[in-house]
Amino acid sequence: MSNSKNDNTKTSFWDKLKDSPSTDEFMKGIWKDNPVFVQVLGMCPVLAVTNTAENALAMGLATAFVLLMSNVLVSVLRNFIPKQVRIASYILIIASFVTITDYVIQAISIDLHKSLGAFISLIVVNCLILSRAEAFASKNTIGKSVLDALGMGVGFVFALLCLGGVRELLGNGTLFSYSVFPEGFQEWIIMILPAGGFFTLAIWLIFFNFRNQRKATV
Amino acid sequence: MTVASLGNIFISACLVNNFVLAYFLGICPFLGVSGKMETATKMGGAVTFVMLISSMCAYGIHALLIAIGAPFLQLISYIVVIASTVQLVEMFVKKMSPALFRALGIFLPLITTNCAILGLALFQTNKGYGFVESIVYAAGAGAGFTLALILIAGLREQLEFSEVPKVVKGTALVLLTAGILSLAFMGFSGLGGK
Amino acid sequence: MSRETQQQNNSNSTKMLVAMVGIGVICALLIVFTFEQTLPVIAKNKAEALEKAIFKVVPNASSFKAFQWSDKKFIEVDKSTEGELLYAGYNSENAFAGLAIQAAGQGYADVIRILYGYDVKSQKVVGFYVLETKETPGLGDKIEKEEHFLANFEGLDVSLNDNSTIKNEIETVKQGTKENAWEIDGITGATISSRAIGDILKESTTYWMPIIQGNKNIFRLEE
Amino acid sequence: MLNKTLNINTSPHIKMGISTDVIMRNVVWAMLPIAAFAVYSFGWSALLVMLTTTGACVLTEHLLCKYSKKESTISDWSAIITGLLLGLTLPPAFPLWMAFVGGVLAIALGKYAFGGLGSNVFNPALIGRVVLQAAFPVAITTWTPAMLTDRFTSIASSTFTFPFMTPKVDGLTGATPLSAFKFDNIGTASQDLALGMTSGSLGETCSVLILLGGAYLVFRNMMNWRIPASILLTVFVFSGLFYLMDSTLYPSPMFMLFSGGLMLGAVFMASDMVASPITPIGVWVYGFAIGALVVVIRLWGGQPEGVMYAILLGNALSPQIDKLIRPRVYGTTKVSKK
Repeated sequence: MSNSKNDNTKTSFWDKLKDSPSTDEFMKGIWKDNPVFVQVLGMCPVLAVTNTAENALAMGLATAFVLLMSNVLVSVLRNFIPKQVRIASYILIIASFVTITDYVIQAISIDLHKSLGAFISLIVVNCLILSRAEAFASKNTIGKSVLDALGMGVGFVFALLCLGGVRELLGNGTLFSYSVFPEGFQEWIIMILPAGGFFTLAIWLIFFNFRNQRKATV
Repeated sequence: MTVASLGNIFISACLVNNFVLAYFLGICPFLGVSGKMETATKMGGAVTFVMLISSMCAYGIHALLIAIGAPFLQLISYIVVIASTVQLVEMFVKKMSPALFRALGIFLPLITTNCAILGLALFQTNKGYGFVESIVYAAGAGAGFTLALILIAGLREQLEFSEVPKVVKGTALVLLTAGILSLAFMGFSGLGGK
Repeated sequence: MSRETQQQNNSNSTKMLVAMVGIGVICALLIVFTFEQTLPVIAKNKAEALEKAIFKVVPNASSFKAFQWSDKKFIEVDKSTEGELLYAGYNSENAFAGLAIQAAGQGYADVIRILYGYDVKSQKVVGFYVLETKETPGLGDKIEKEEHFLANFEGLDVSLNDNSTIKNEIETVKQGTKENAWEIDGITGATISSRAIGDILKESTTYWMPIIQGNKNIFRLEE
Repeated sequence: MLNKTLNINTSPHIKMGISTDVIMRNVVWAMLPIAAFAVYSFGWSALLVMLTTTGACVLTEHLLCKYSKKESTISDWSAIITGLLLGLTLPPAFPLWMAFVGGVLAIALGKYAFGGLGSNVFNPALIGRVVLQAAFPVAITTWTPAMLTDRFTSIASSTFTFPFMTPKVDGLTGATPLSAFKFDNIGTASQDLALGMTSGSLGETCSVLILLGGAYLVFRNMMNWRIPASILLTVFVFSGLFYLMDSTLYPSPMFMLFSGGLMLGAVFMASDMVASPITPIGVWVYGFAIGALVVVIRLWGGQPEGVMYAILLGNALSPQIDKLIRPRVYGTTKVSKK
């Protein structure tokens, strides 16, 4: 950056940030390799608890926390775990963090725990977490694994919010429980029903397909 | 615990609160292996089988954990039991019927991370079901899972050669179909109430 | 698994064991630590939630005791006991204010669990609170919100005959056609759910009311 | 040149002696008397609802064809059928904006997403209806009584509800015969049922006209008579059995046949050629499944009416039925014997 002129310092800084591998590690999860919209992983929680934005956010954060912690631990122990028992160890680690998350959420709010129900425990079988542990954290340094987990986690939260926001907005006329529309707004109850989950995700996927195709043709 | 109440548990798990269409459990295999009828049927059978076994195990474990006062081990022991059940079933099937093993081969390991199995174990614990009720619940959930899978597979096979718009093709189309099926299954709600 | 990794692992089966045990120990420590730390908070949260629900259905209550029906008599138990409990609410002067009773039954989608208040003296249901429901959002969940429906439970008649049976069983009627004190004014558009509530209450009151009226003295505080 | 048959390239391949648009046009003719009766018994609101759904369907079809750079397919009349059918399943005072949404979704979701006419695995009109039912359950179960005196002088205020707003219900609302039976155990005279003197959705009240329309299509070899026949027969036999067992608890088979959307569904919706099985035996199985589901949902389900769900489930089952019952000679015509 030192040899760059003053007027384009900023651009080159951004360029550098953009080109730096660590940013790439982080950003890929949010957009290019978004776990939900691109990789279509971890569908159960994505659909089941996104009937309100609040639930979606809580679920996203819980998943991101488990993802981050298990990525860190897997990465730390990557040279210690023999290959043969690696999947079993990953599951053990993930299950432990999920149990921890479950108790922490109960301690924070019983109501939140009630509305998320058994789906907190089901984070264990979220393919996203196991696949990150297996595909990334077991082969990379702690720093990189943290970045990867953060990126994927943020991407996951983002995707859940996209779904939960739309569903709550249309289905209940609110966003994070704040009324958004004027009095007398007709709620589209289908959006908070299971079918609405399927449809909303389908529409987001169609939107992403549409974008990609437009890009490809341009 | 009457025959009628067991029937209600079955209907509820199979139709009214279908694991795939109402609880979104087991969506990954639902999206993955529902392209062909044949694989869908086999996957359904395998899942139902593992569900029945792990449901019984989960009942025992829950009782044991309550007895020794360690509820915090519930999740870990469930997942370990499910993983080892799958492993055992795999070994058993391999020995007893190699033909069946070849047919189910790739699906069995997948079942470990099928949330429907763990979900079943957790739900039956939360609902406080007894041993017989748990088995009926597992049978209903398995039947419902298989039903949803087979229905989708048939529709997907039929859609294979149609001119589906490019933007909809793939996962989005399966999700749309699943959404419509989920709406159609709403017709069952209220069944098995009284 | 490739051949070289297998060889590597065969020579290292102790390493495998050590690794699994090591991970197990780390995980166990983490879980037990969290469990110990959060247990009191969770217990406190749960107790508060229960207390809130009880105070909601028993008017004027400011403290409560838990009772269990066993061996044909009520015995006082710890508040966090699992199982079928009755809660007796007491007002600020420590006088008996009413009972809170749990009940459950099949709704439209899944089991509905409710807590209702019972005034022993006037023999009426005096409060109502939904503990758990998976009823259709926007429709069935009106049983928690609809004001005219909740107004039913400000004084629902469940008084007994001399022979200790309910005089008039609770019945849910169409919205706007409630005539008698034992009828529940239903909800248009949530017919099934509002009827389910009526049935749950009917079943529970038919069972409990004679028992409670026969043993009501136990709930009074010993002066 | 506009009359060329559609480019159908999915199974089932239906070979007809007659081109698609001629059949479609005749289906519309068969439905027109029902629509006319709906206007007669429910007034201008009914007309507006049907015009809106039809308009929405045709417009959506046109725009989607334009978007995917295909020749517009509105001239084959199928979008009109979908729109009119959807309109016939809605209550009279249904807000027009919701009807519009239903029409758009019926075509976009029920037809276009699956690849257009010939590939729609579900009946598009039913998809529009079932989505509306799930989205606006209150509005879609608010029924106006038939033959109100002011039906041609005033229009229900809910009809012109501002888009995205909740309709305000004023004036009279009635219960359909089915919900009256289910929730309050009140029967309806069978004469009223057959002639359509009851409240209900636009096209479901007058069974006589529906049967006449169906008979016309069967007579002209444009519909598979087995589908409505098998459904109605199953419902009649099943509900008859229960009626014989306990006539106080279960409704009479005639009531089951003539109430609700059963007639309309059996004649005009379940008979959708693409979404039903091909073989004659398959069709009987399909009809039996739908009929049985209707009885089960009506008698023991949570909702008074189950025809819509039963037909959708039947549509979903039809690939399975086709698979299990192989056609003896694959590809023979199923309707016309020419």
